[in-house]
Amino acid sequence: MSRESVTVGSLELRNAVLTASGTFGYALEYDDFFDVAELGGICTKGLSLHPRPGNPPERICETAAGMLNAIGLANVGVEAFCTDKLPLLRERGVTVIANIFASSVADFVTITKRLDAEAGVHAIELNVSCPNVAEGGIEFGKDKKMCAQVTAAVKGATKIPVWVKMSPEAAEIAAVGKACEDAGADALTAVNTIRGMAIDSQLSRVRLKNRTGGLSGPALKPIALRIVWDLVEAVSIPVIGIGGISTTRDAIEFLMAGATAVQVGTANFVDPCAASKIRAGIQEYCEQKNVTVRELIGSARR
Amino acid sequence: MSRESVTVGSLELRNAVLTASGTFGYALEYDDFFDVAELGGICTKGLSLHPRPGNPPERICETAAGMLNAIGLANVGVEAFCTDKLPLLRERGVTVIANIFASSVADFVTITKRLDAEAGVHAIELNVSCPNVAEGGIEFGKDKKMCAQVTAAVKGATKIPVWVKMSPEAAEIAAVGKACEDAGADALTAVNTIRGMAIDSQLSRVRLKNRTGGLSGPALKPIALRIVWDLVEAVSIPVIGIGGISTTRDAIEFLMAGATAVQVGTANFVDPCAASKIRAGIQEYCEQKNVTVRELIGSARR
Amino acid sequence: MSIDDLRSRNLAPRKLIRAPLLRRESIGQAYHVLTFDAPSDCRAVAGQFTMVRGAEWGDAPLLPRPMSYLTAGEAPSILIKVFGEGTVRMARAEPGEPFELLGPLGVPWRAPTEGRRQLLVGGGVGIAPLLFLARDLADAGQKPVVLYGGRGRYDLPMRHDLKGICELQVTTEDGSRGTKGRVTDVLGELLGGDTEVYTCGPDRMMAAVAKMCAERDVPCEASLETPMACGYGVCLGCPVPLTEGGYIYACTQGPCIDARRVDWTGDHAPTRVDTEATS
Amino acid sequence: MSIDDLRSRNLAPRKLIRAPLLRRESIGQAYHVLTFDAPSDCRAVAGQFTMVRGAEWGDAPLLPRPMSYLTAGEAPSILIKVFGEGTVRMARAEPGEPFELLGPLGVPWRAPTEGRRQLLVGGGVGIAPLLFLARDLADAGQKPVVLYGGRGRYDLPMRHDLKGICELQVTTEDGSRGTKGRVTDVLGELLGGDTEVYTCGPDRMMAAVAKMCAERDVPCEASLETPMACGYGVCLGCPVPLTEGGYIYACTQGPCIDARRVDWTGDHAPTRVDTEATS
Ligand SMILES: Cc1cc2nc3c(=O)[nH]c(=O)nc-3n(C[C@H](O)[C@H](O)[C@H](O)COP(=O)(O)OP(=O)(O)OC[C@H]3O[C@@H](n4cnc5c(N)ncnc54)[C@H](O)[C@@H]3O)c2cc1C
Ligand SMILES: Cc1cc2nc3c(=O)[nH]c(=O)nc-3n(C[C@H](O)[C@H](O)[C@H](O)COP(=O)(O)OP(=O)(O)OC[C@H]3O[C@@H](n4cnc5c(N)ncnc54)[C@H](O)[C@@H]3O)c2cc1C
Ligand SMILES: Cc1cc2nc3c(=O)[nH]c(=O)nc-3n(C[C@H](O)[C@H](O)[C@H](O)COP(=O)(O)O)c2cc1C
Ligand SMILES: Cc1cc2nc3c(=O)[nH]c(=O)nc-3n(C[C@H](O)[C@H](O)[C@H](O)COP(=O)(O)O)c2cc1C
Ligand code: FES
Ligand code: FES
Repeated sequence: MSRESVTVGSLELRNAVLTASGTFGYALEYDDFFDVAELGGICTKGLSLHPRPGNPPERICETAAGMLNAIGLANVGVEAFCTDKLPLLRERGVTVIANIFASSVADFVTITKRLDAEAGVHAIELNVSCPNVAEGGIEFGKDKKMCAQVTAAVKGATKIPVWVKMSPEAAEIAAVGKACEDAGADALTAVNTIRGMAIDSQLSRVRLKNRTGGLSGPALKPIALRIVWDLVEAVSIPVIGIGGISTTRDAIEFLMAGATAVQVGTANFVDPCAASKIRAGIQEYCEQKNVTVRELIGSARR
Repeated sequence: MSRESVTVGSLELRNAVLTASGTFGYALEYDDFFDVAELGGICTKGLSLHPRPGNPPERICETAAGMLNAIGLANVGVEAFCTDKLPLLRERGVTVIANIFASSVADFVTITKRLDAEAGVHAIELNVSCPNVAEGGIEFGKDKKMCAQVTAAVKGATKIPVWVKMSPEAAEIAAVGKACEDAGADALTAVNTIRGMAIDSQLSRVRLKNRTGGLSGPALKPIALRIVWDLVEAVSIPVIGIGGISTTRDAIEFLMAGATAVQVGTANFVDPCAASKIRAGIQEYCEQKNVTVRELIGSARR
Repeated sequence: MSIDDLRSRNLAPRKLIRAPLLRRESIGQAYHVLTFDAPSDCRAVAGQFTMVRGAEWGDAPLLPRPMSYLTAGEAPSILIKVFGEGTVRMARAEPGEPFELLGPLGVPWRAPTEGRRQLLVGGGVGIAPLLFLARDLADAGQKPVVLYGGRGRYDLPMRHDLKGICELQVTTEDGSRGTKGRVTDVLGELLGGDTEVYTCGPDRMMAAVAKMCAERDVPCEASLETPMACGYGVCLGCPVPLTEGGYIYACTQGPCIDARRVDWTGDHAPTRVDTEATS
Repeated sequence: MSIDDLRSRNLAPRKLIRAPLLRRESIGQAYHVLTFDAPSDCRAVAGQFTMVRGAEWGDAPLLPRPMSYLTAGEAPSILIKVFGEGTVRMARAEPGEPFELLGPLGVPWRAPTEGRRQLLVGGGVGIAPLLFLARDLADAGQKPVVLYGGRGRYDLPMRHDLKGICELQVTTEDGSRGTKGRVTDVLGELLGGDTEVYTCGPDRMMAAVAKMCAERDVPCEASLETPMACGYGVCLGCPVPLTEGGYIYACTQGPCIDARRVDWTGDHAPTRVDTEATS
């Protein structure tokens, strides 16, 4: 095992740095920037059973050290993903985590089965926590029974490892995490965005067409870090940390809190090479300190 | 009624700008800066039945566009407040909102009765949502039954208007707000801080002694604004907006979202005169646009 | 250079460069030209844009700001109008301050058609990609017509740079320069059968221009303005509604697009209340 | 000025002033003296501090940084050591950049005692309030002893300013200046029965100095360093544990305090890993 590699359940990742769903497209947009196969993995934009156009504009707006988005899960649909995107990713040796979304357990299972038929999907990440769609979305994520039900159903439909993405809005997030673990989840990813809103005081109107949007970016980091810590306490499956990671230091903080890997999200918008730089930064840090990434994991808990 | 005044239940406030509990001491610390009687009101540091020394250091740390605090409700206790602080505030004509905290319904009632015996307490704000103490605190705030129970008990013990301060961590915050309204609350204040944590990657250790602390400041603003909007939707009593208000614009956004008044918190640390400047800023804005503050309230909803 | 050369250019790969500010020229209070000292030749084409951010901004403001190239080359430049926090910081930057520029991004202006007369219709800061195009056309031996409108004389930055290279016609709402009125009051006379229009400016202006062109069957290319987070196609934050239904993403399928395809009744760019211009 | 004058000074009211940076002097890579152009006389007393923030920092970094006054008057100054984001920004600031300074804050150094010999023990950047005190003492006709320690020669900013006004003794851990070792290796010899000690520097240094003084029954005044949010007593973020139990708040009941009262075993200031000093 290399100094950089980490293990998420049965899946060994080249390194601990992944990119977060919805902030990295389908990873095919990066040819000009860097070879995305160098990353620990990439999470696709959330895939639904059928293509979705997404919400009407405005979909995004900036807030203090963060942003709100209400994309509404615009995506090409699982079929187009499997035929148009996945073969290219496979060819390039990219570690692909398919982030999926549905408004019923049955649809979650159908999408899963479609992905299961393909080679090159290394894990499936269940987005049970998107705050930006009318049906489904966050409702699953706040309720531990529903979360467990989706997890169990998806697990039953595939041999691909299943990660469940936690909503920071669940009041008893540790209990939700535990329920997912019990239902067979291979890992938890935390966190998705928290709903916020913005008002344009000059026009006296709400900024986003969807009214609310999910808060991401550095503003979210302290909350995400707390939730990751609590989940690591509560479950024995790996937890993958997300939320405002922009620098090597941020990533190391999540690892020290007990995350097995991290996902870089909004930072990709500021610098398309952010994840690559963070990966290199962690490597350099580990060389300087003569530790492995695995040794960093949870070191602030000891 | 002046252009600036607003009405919170039976209480008419000079203007819509108050200061948030725990960020303004007992308002006697401002003699060098400005006359705090000019404000709509001041919320005291959270008062408990007995004095509390608070948590061991470190209690605070900075985060992106925000800060974490785990003060642990250090305060002089309700008795010392009534004998040492309140008379001075009364003399100066300050509108005083006593923020109170207890770990049992009985103690909430005892504190309330003590305050009820004094002149010059214009409202009591129930802190059922402090994330930084082991007992009580946020547990009340997340549970609508417990919130309602505390509210009803306190209402039964005083004629002073009772405001209930909402926790942003409640999963069904609108339901909690409604329960408080039904239990007799005169107003809701929203929001308190959300729990976060920070890690020092150089020392590989948690920054705050209490591990977690409450996130406040501009980072919190979009979440607070969304919650205020949702509460205004859910209840017919006034909602007072708090969370990251640093500028006149921020305050106006909360008013436009439907808040009847606002509280300035962390911004006081950046500038002791922040609340006074915001008050003046709103006045100027209203003069320029030839509107009253009351007309601003909820204008983004229309 | 000829029009054929303009038509056959390849788009350069996108890259994030770190470049110190080389010069800042203030034009009135609200407008500034920022010129950067690029580490290598920037091969942007007229109509493309760059995502600009001060390398020392820290966590707030967080996102880079989309800005059209005013010029490319070793010292690429942008023309900014001061609105909010990001442009306020840009307007205060001193030479030497490091910036990050991601680019060149987006679909440039459709190449001009041999034999047609190019009519460039701009409003305020929207002149940036049009001036770039006008220079290209002048280099290719054309003399485009530029119709340039603003609220007043202070809302017409770069108009002196336009003088030599085009037939310039100016309108101001307050009549302080050129014809009193809006560009659309003058546009009708200029829209001959052999014209093709390029427009950039406030949304409502572009919508009106697009409508007049469509009525007269004159080709019209518009440069879209929407909020953007990434600028390179991954956030899906920049949809623009189409008349044919659905959206295009302004950063990768725009910003330059056939104006007839755009559903101008759909909200995409936030209406901006102009607080800081003119003086 | 006499010692009596030093004893009888009233503290000035606290005020938030906006002051442009007048001068910035870099000392090595890690230290800078920032001098501000105050709108009126700053009547800070040695040992007091100010909360400093760039007026154009925006939302991040959010909080002002506590800094001891190095000098007061019309051009008050501070000595900073670069650690994190706030001090990095201060170290980059150019003259003219506006700052906000809240002050004067806190309890100053206890007034010196007539007939005692003042011994000032400082480490690194902790020299700022001690240099201020040494100047006052020199003005009052005293010649204090200053014991100044650092890791190496580059960790002793302002030592040249001390030379004329005190008996200066220097220690460095690497032996590059003065006695090789720490201040505590030398302190013993200097602690006579008529001494009184003032100390400011890293926590561990102050703890060791306080202990040696307590053992010899020498009065010792320390200037505390803790994170602060407000600096004026309302956030309750700056508690320092006392030997007698409970806390004092460093911003209003400190930073200067009788070292015997402090429970030096209790964590209050974050241990700081020094990454950027020396060179
Ligand atoms: C392709 C393209 C080219 C552009 N070219 C130029 C140019 O050459 N010169 C120029 O001055 N401006 C140009 N703009 C507009 C410019 O991007 C905005 O004025 C700028 O982002 C406002 O930032 P701010 O920080 O000043 O304002 P703020 O209001 O503080 O911005 C807050 C956020 O909203 C976004 N935003 C708000 N309004 C707009 C808008 N109308 N368009 C895009 N984003 C917005 C910002 O990018 C930022 O993320 C262009 C926009 C696009 C999409
Ligand atoms: C009364 C007093 C006087 C001081 N005088 C000086 C001085 O003259 N020169 C000087 O260089 N430094 C002085 N300091 C320390 C100085 O305040 C910190 O070095 C500075 O706040 C670090 O900010 P930063 O942004 O560089 O670091 P960061 O680590 O980015 O700071 C993040 C946050 O932590 C706080 N913080 C972190 N470490 C400390 C610390 N050790 N002390 C206080 N706050 C901390 C900061 O204030 C800020 O809120 C003094 C501190 C106090 C309390
Ligand atoms: C524009 C945008 C789109 C997103 N889309 C998705 C999505 O499709 N599926 C999902 O699970 N999370 C989605 N997210 C959430 C991110 O994956 C991530 O959990 C969140 O942004 C927090 O991380 P960050 O602060 O690093 O951005 C999206 C976030 C953003 C900003
Ligand atoms: C240092 C600190 C102490 C606080 N103490 C209290 C408290 O005692 N009682 C309470 O109800 N809220 C307390 N709060 C929460 C604030 O009143 C306010 O709800 C929160 O900080 C969000 O507002 P802001 O972002 O404007 O600071 C405290 C906040 C801070 C930062
Ligand atoms: S701006 Fe991100 S997709 Fe267009
Ligand atoms: S720093 Fe706020 S009370 Fe001391």
